Amino acid sequence: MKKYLAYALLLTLLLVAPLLFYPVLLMKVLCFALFASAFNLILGYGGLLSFGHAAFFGGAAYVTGHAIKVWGLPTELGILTGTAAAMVLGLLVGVLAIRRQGIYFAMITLALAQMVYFVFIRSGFTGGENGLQGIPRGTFLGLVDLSNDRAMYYFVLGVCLLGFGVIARAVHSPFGQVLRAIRDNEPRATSLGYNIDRYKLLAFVISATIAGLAGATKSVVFQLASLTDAHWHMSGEVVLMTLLGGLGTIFGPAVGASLIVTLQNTLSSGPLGAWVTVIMGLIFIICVLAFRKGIVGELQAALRKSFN
Amino acid sequence: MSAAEKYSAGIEIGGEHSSEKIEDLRITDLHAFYGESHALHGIDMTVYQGELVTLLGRNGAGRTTTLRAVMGLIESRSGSIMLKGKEVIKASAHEIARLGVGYCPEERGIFASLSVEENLLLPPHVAPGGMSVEELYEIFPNLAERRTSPGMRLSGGEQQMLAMARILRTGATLLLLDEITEGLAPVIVDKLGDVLTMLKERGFTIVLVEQNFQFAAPLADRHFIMDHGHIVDCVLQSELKEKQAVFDEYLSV
Amino acid sequence: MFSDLLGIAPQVLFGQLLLGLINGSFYAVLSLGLAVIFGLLNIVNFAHGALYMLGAFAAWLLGKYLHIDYWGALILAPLIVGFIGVVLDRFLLRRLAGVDHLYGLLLTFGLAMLIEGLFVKMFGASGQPFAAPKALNGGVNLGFMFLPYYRAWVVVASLVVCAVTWYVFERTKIGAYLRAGTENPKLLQAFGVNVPLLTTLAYGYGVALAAFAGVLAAPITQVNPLMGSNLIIVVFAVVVIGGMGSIMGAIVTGLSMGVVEGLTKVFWPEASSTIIFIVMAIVLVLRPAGLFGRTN
Amino acid sequence: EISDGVVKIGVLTDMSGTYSDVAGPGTVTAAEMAIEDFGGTVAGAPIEVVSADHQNKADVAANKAREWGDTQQVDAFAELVTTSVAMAVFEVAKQQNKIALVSGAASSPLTNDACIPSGLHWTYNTRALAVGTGSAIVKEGGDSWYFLTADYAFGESLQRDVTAVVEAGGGKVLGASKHPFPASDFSSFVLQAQASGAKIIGLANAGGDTINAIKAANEFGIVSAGQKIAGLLVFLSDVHALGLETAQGLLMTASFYWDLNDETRAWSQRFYERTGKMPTGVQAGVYSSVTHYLKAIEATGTDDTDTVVAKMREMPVDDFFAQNGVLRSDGRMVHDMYLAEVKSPEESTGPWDYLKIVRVIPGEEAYGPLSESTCPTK
Amino acid sequence: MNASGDFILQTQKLTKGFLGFIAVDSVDLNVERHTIHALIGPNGAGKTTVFNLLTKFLTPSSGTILLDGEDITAARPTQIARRGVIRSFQISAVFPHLTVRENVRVALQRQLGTSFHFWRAESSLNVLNERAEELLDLVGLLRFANDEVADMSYGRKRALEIATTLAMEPKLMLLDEPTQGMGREDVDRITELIRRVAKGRTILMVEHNLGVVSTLCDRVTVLQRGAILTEGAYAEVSSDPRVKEAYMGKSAA
Ligand SMILES: Nc1ncnc2c1ncn2[C@@H]1O[C@H](COP(=O)(O)OP(=O)(O)OP(=O)(O)O)[C@@H](O)[C@H]1O
Ligand SMILES: Nc1ncnc2c1ncn2[C@@H]1O[C@H](COP(=O)(O)OP(=O)(O)OP(=O)(O)O)[C@@H](O)[C@H]1O
Ligand SMILES: CC(C)C[C@H](N)C(=O)O
Ligand SMILES: [Mg+2]
Ligand SMILES: [Mg+2]
Repeated sequence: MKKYLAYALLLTLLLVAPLLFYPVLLMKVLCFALFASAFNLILGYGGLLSFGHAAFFGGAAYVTGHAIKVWGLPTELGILTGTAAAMVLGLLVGVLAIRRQGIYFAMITLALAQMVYFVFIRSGFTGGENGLQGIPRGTFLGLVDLSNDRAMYYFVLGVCLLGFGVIARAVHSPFGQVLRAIRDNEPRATSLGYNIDRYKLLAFVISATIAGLAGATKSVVFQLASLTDAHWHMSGEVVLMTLLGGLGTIFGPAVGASLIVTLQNTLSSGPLGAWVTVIMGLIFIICVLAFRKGIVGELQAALRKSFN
Repeated sequence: MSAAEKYSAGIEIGGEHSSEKIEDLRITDLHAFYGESHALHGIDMTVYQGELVTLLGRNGAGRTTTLRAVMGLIESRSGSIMLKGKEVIKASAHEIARLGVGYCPEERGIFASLSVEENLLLPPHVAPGGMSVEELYEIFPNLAERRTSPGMRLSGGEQQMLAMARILRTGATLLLLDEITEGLAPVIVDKLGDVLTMLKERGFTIVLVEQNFQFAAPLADRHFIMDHGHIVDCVLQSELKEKQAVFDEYLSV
Repeated sequence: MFSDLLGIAPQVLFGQLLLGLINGSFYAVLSLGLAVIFGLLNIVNFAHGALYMLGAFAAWLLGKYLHIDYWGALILAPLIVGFIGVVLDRFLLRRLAGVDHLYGLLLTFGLAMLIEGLFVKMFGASGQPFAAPKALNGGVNLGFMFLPYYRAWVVVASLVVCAVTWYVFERTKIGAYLRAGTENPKLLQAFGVNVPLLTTLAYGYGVALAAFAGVLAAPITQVNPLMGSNLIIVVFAVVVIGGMGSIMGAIVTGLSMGVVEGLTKVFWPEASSTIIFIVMAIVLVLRPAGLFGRTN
Repeated sequence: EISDGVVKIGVLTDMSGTYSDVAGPGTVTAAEMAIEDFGGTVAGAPIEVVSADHQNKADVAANKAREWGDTQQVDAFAELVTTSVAMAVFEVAKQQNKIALVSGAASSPLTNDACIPSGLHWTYNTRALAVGTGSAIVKEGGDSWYFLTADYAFGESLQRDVTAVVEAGGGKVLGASKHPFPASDFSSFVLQAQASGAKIIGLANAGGDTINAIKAANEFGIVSAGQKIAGLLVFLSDVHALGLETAQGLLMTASFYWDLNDETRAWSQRFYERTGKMPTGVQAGVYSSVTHYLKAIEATGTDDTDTVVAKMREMPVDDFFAQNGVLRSDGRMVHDMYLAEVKSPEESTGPWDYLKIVRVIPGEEAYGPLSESTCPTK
Repeated sequence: MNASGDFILQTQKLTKGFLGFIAVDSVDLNVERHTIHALIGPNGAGKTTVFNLLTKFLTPSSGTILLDGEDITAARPTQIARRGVIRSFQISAVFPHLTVRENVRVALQRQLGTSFHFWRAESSLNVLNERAEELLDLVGLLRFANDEVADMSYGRKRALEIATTLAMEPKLMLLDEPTQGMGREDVDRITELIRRVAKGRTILMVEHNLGVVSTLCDRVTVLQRGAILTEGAYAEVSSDPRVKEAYMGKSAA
């Protein structure tokens, strides 16, 4: 009962938020929260550190931008196309990367993502260094004009809630159960007859797809897809968001994403602008050294303690 | 005064007077922790030079933990550990080893990527007078046969032999042995018994953690009985019969 | 001739091959440093690129403020950066003992951000010019190309450093300690080996190698706060191709990937920035443990 | 009347990257000077500057501009070095109906295919550079070219415009290598250029890239082997970084030089006192564009974009930067350009005395007639 | 003995060589249905290797493996598992961060065929709870069903592992040294457990604890240097002088 009340409160907050804050910033937060949650699915629940998730985020952004701007697809279809592209890319990268575990997995995903990045620089449809600019926001189902920031916000909120829903469900599903078992003890899972590579691959593909959904949505919000979205710095940022918020917690990544995005935004217009990277680096180090459970993780631990 | 305290104070050891004996290892009020969980609750024990003592107890009683704590492998420990007259409670593992201590871990710890011979040669000499590789191969012919195999290819029992052989080369004279008969064929267990007897004759000091009481019983001078992180009793070789009740209670032998 | 047959001017072919070899020298020295560090700390040192940059900056700063020339810097900069590595290991990396290795990657990633951010803040993102030493100015005309002496020196110096490192790590007991330490540092220490010291020195040495490469690179690429950040990913790919298993693997793969890249610039220029990643993908399919890696 | 009671100018520039010497913090100073010289208020409202580093990234720039427009009441975006940035900000300016005063970005499409009604291109463009440096070199006999081109809109634009000039002059282009932006090691590109056998190696890049390319060419003995390097966009700051020893004899097209006349010397001296460097054309251009913008507001008494832009077009641009400059309906500010040659160390009489003007290129010639512009809204 | 009996598993000339070294040498193993069959032998005799061959963790150099008379020599490990041949590991194999019930449920879950369904609620697995609890009851763990496994004792983890293995409805269970590292109490408990679960199943086990072998096993095969030395009931085998010499040593008495 209490839980539902909390959810209702959260939803209300999300609904009134654009009246209180700058909607574009809120949309950015939402997109990154979704991105980080998708990433958390593979690291927090699958135990695999992907250092190449920007490829899916950025890749979907490009494809969506291209689909809407050049092919003239309606916004929803454009986003779907971009998401599907991320899914395919996730499958390709995943098939290669799941051959190795741990640190190797991280390095391989990083390297493959970098390769994708170079392909993006080279291929004409991305606009190379210029990026893909002036993507029209279009309308929702041909009815609601999305060039209005508020309208766009509710659209993004809808998309993101959908994405969160898929992730939350996947975590608590028969599939999620096997995934956790695999993370705990791979050889044992194999001996129980599970083809662990397929489960990891599916988790990876779901994660990539939703990361793609986030990137696609972001490209529509900002009407722009650029190399920044696909750069490995972006992959690092999403790791940071997830780590800061709390690995393997449902809400952690979203919390981490909100903090980082807000932080970047506040800093970049103040005198500390040039220090953004330094500060993020510091947060990273502090998280790893002293704060490995992340904000939500530590809170949960503290709560559990006070109940016992 | 508990039995443990009494024995650790070295008051009576089989009738001999304590002052004639050199203390190789003296543990007082040793506490050890794994993170938040308290594994050893104030251990007191003393082992004299040339003695073979066992640590007996149920699974999880804290025997391995005691050895690891002596070896400096448990970060959070308190109390006092005197090794050959030196306080080592704050020392790190390599400093402790350099005092002439050899450790054979429970999980064997064979280096998978090194060959049998490399594994044998790996531990540095910590004191003069270790056995030669040839001597060791004589004791453990299985190892001689597989000398170029990488550690990870060895059978369970071969790994156990290698783990034991490895520390005999280094010149260590105080041996901490954790479940060395584990997974060995009965013939080899017999052989190990002979080896321990031989080591004792040569003046080694040995702390033996064992499940296999039949194996340990005839070899040991004293048995420390552990339960829940305490030493609950100390039984002399000569008292084995009288103290049967203790074994029944804590070991269900 | 061979090259004429393919319709490529020998000038282009050999020129790019040589440049590839030079790049390969950097890959080799950097992946070697990564291999050494990985060997003992089980950490993928993401800060390697930043420390490479630090090496170049140390040389530049030494020249600018202390008027120490290139040769002095070539010795001093690796020492200084190696010392920084020792400090980093003592105060930061050491605290990660016993937690998942991934955290080592993340910590060094944060370190890289921090260091690079600081240097961008202090020196801007554009490069600082750094002159090659006078003695190595000019070059020799090899007929098919003009080889600047400095570039030749880079190859020679890298090869020497690689060879020495290989000898120390594979032909002395340190090598066995290194491998044993990778598997079970605690136990190795219980045998009387001062593992903490060994780890710290290994990190310091690996980092010093990066700094050495940085000084070598300074006259070629200029001294730029971001000079290491993209390079490091290529080096990661090199490491995956070679497999983390061996010192020799790091050296051979590094050099050959440089050459492969050079050849690609001749025959398929569009792919030259991705070729190493493509090779990596192929190797992963055929030999997941890498060319020199041990399968377990 | 003035919206929100304040006129706010947002300077978006590269504060620490490849173009930070060409544009960067100096352009913020220039904008501030313009405001001070204007008296700090316009049409009764205070004038403010905000600035941000866009790191040469289009997305960073677009986001910043959008946020400025939405939440900070910024009325005009200024400087906008790097073409991709300018284009991204154009999108935002078009949507929000704000003014974009481009100084640093050089690509000619900004007033052609990519133009917007309120996008004003002030300092120079790649066509002017081609007409200046390009044709001068062709005339000297440089009739076969190989380009090293920065792989983004500006590089393409410059290569395209110079190619047109070369071909019109009877020369031919043998090939081009695109290099990443920014790049540090040019050796492999230089070797390709060398192998092409072209007489002229044209550097269709700028700032740090140009400097690095010139150095690599020297290292590999390109010039001593008989090929020539043509820097197609060289700034005073680049000459300063290269040193006269290396740079002497380079031909370059400048939109501005501090040592042209008393007025330029006076302004540049003031700029020098504040920054320790003599201004580049981009920096001077920012001053000029901001001043002209303020004048138009003063004249119309409003900061309404359409009204102000109309007024800016109506008034001639007349200051130390440009005499009788004309702001065309495609957004191009047409003014005279200068073909200059870098002095030898002997010729130079003191610090920052680097250039001698070879020829004044009339604005019409440099920028071509309006009829050639492909801007749809011209 | 019943040579023409009903064999669930047979090997014919099963051989495995490693670089010129023959670890398993033409082994003809016949395991009768519904029996407990022990594989014993000195260390390095090839027992674990035989297990690895049977479960295809290793590929035989030559020879055939028949399951229910069918040739499975070429099958992959997962296929073998799905045909009901399940192996337990020497180190305890559990999912430490799942609850006891979930551990068993993961094994049962595969039958539902929904394991890839990431859109289905977890509660859809509750239909398996009853069966899971039955199995837990069988091994005496029912009261711990909701506990996280990480904090359980070694012996209980082994019991849980067996419950999980049973969930796979194995026809044939391969146990490699199931009592290794256990205290006396746990050994007795596991022995009892094995006896209980063996009903209606076949078990092939490797064990060095001769006490366990003698009380539990219907038939014993002795392996030496990769080849079968002898085979028969425990009493028969243990009185064979060759077995005494090669394996049992003094304890054969
Ligand atoms: N790494 C660890 N982390 C947390 N707790 C531990 C760890 N190792 C052991 N323990 C706990 O410490 C206690 C003592 O364990 P120890 O390994 O010393 O027992 P033991 O007497 O050697 O038993 P065994 O026969 O199982 O080897 C046990 O309760 C055990 O659960
Ligand atoms: N992959 C391998 N490569 C080379 N040799 C191997 C390999 N696996 C096992 N061996 C060797 O084969 C022999 C048989 O090993 P196996 O593990 O089957 O013995 P075991 O009978 O299980 O012995 P134990 O009772 O000691 O566990 C051993 O000598 C071992 O060293
Ligand atoms: C500073 C400049 C050279 C920038 C370049 N003109 C561009 O448009 O991108
Ligand atoms: Mg133990
Ligand atoms: Mg075995």
